[in-house]
Amino acid sequence: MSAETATDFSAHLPALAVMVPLMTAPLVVIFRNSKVAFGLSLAAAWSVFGMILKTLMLTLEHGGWVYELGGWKAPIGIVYNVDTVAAFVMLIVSGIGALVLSYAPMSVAREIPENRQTLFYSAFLLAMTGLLGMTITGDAFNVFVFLEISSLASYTLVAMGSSRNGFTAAYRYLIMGAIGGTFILIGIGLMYMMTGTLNMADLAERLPEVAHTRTIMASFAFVIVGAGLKLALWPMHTWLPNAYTYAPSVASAFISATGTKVMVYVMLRFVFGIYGTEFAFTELSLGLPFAVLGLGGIYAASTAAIFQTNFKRLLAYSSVGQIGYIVLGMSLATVGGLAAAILHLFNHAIMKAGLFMAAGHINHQVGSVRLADLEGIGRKMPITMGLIAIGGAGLIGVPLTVGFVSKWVLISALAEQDLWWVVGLALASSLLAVAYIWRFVEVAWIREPAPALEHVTEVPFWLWGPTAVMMTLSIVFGVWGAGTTEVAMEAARILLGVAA
Amino acid sequence: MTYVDAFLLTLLVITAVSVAGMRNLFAAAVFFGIYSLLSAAWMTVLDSPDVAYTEAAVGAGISTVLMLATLGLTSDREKKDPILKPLPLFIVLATGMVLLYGTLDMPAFGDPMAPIHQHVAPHYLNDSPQEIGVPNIVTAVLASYRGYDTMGETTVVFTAAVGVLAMLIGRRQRPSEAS
Amino acid sequence: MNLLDHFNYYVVITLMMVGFYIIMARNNLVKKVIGLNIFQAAVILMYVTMGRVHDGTAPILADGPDVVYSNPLPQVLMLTAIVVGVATTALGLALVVRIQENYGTIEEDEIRALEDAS
Amino acid sequence: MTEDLILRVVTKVLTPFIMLFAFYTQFHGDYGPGGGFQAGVILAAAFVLNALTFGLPQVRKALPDRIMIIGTGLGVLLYAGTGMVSLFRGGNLLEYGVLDHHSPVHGQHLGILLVELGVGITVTSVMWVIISTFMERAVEDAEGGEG
Repeated sequence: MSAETATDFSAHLPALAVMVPLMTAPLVVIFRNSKVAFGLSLAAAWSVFGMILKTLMLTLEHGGWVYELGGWKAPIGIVYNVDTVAAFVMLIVSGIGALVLSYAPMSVAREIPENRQTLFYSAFLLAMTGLLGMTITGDAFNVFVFLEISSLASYTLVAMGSSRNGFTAAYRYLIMGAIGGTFILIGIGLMYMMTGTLNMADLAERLPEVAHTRTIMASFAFVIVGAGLKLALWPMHTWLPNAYTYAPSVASAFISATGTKVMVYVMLRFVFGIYGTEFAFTELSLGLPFAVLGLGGIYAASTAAIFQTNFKRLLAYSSVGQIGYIVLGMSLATVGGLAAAILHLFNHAIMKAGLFMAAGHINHQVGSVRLADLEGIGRKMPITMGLIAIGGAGLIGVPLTVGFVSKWVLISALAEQDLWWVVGLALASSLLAVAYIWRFVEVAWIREPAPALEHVTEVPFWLWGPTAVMMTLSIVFGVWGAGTTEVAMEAARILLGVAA
Repeated sequence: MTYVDAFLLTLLVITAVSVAGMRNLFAAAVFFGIYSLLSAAWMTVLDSPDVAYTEAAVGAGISTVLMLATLGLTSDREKKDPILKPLPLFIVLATGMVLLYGTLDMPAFGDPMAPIHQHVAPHYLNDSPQEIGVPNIVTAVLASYRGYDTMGETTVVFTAAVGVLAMLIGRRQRPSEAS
Repeated sequence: MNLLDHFNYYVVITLMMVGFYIIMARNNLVKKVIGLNIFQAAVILMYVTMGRVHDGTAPILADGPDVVYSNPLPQVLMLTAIVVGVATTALGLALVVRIQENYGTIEEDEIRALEDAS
Repeated sequence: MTEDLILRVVTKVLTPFIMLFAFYTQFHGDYGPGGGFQAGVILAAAFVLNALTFGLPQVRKALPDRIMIIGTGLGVLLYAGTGMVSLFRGGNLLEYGVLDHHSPVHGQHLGILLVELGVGITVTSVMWVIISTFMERAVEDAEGGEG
């Protein structure tokens, strides 16, 4: 494709969106000044967001396209598979990244030593590069490469929290992540062995011929387990709670909102885009195990969240539970179910990023997020508490929040399949969310302020502003949920390969 | 299957298993270096000089040096605990079973009719002289056909530097100060 | 079916499982990293093994006619995988150093005990 | 650091050859096994050998930390920059063919040379930075023990 005209040039946008953070990361390290680092990162993140917004609009208008890296046709070279699903997930990553970065400087200044701040921004950008790269790529092995970029950057980010438990959390995350990555590598290798190609579209074409072989079934098992480890699919989630708890606030907000989400997307791509619905859900009847794991995750993790004594840990367990809803939607393998899963990727990302950012406010003012240290904090930090209330309502699924929209779509998809007992279980699980949110509300509002909190004040605007934007979005997309639902439906149709 | 193959493979398994059993971590790290060199030797036998070269430089070189350096900073003895643990053993055996199950339909070793030798790869072997003109096809694929992957790989290396610096830059903390 | 057809794969699987077992079962953090390296090296061997052709030679173009070349693609992929492996190792070991400095031990069970105590 | 005369002499003699071999690996990668990655590792090994024999501060005089840290990023930028230049010359990202409008094959050669150089720079600097950071900790450890 030539770059003669402006419209043609927009075909390069996805490539630029990956290259901008990739090139800014080394620049940040070279300049070695935390203010310059912040400025460059922020500019990079927002420009990437703009490019991806444009890409999403183009894919909605004209459908997707294939971008050939190095000018080599698939399956000889690596290509990008630009479509609505990928653009939508990239929009989540870049949007959350940009907003979280806007909030970063004060939080980073408080939590990260001066001599490591540029490294922090660099690792943040690298994590973003990896997530964007593995979303957009149309090559199975390339997924692994960018997965490792984002993983290594995430381990680094987690270890940068000021507590010593951060190091063990990062180490366990690294070991589990490396096992997950290696499993995916084995799965891709077995697939490649039977088909001779790494390109996803080409794989999808050539796999049905060999789908009955035991080698392909083994490869499927490895890809699913590997991706499951990385996306913290219950009961393979053990690395997640500590990693999110001890990471610096900015990193918690970004990783929790995007890291596991992109892995879910990768799993969707492999299951629906490569192996195909027929193979995964008819031949191997994956629906039931996924539904069981999803529901198990919702109940086990939400229950665990109730008993946490640390606010960030509570949110982390809630994340594992919310991933359960996504997996439950996925297990249906219908347009409605997949749309619910994709929609919840987006909606949960907004809510969780906002909540972790709000937890960052508390950490900024109090220096701790343990519930025991936060008694009566509600009266001291009213704005933060209001924002947390909005996020909490979203997690429960109160109407007018994004959480309600995704639950609504999920429940209607379940009802479509006449799975009424699952509908009941999914609805009942909201009570658990009520319980863990109530736990925080009770500590923050009902109890008398602890003497230690006497001089605590609300955070400055530069911290609560971006969080407020995030929470406003969660209401905007909750009230006007039709738009995001339509995009998610379109994305689900593309993944399942059915016409509108 | 020649005697060289059989000899190398046997040695590989022996070194790997002895690493598992060793209590002395210095010895384990050095044995890992040997393991890495042996796999490099076998890669050469399998016609992959580039991979062998890299594995020898990285596995037996950098990785082993880093392990030894870490042991110098920590401790070189592993605490005694039971070698056989039921749950990990079960998980590992289950994983191994899935892999063995996978081998049942694999193309035979070295079969030129295997799918990977019939699709995509012939293009590299036949057309790269005209398209790229570099005799070492591994370099041609690495830097051009799959140059994007290699850019990602370079970024991974850079990420490792960022990570290690982020963790180890500046003066060390004493255990007494930290706890 | 000829057992020798897949003999190499059996060896590779054995190596993978030894490495995987070390990661899962050992308490020592450095030992886990060594196990991870054994595991990954075995996966690399799996790829390289599948790229081999009978009577082939390394994919560096020679002048002779009728030369059979081994498959270059798995080799390229594995160069990347080796690099990823060493990057992970470096990061993991840096973490181990910091854990030793903060906890005074690199045994998983002792660290857990210290974490529970704090 | 060692006082052993034999080690010091051998290191001095070997260093240029190791470095030469690294450059050979770097620039001969088109024709034989090797390339930027392997060359970077070998070059870094030469530095590490010197650091072990003559002490870390001695090597740091020749290779200041600042320069090496810039190197880690510079290689990535060179690689990505080559890709971007192709993009702005009318090709796709990393399409080296357009680097020379008259002869795509020549463009490919140029592109491969540049990106391999980028890989070499990054790998050399990163390996040195990582290992020297570990070594520095060990040195501090020894000093801490004495003081």
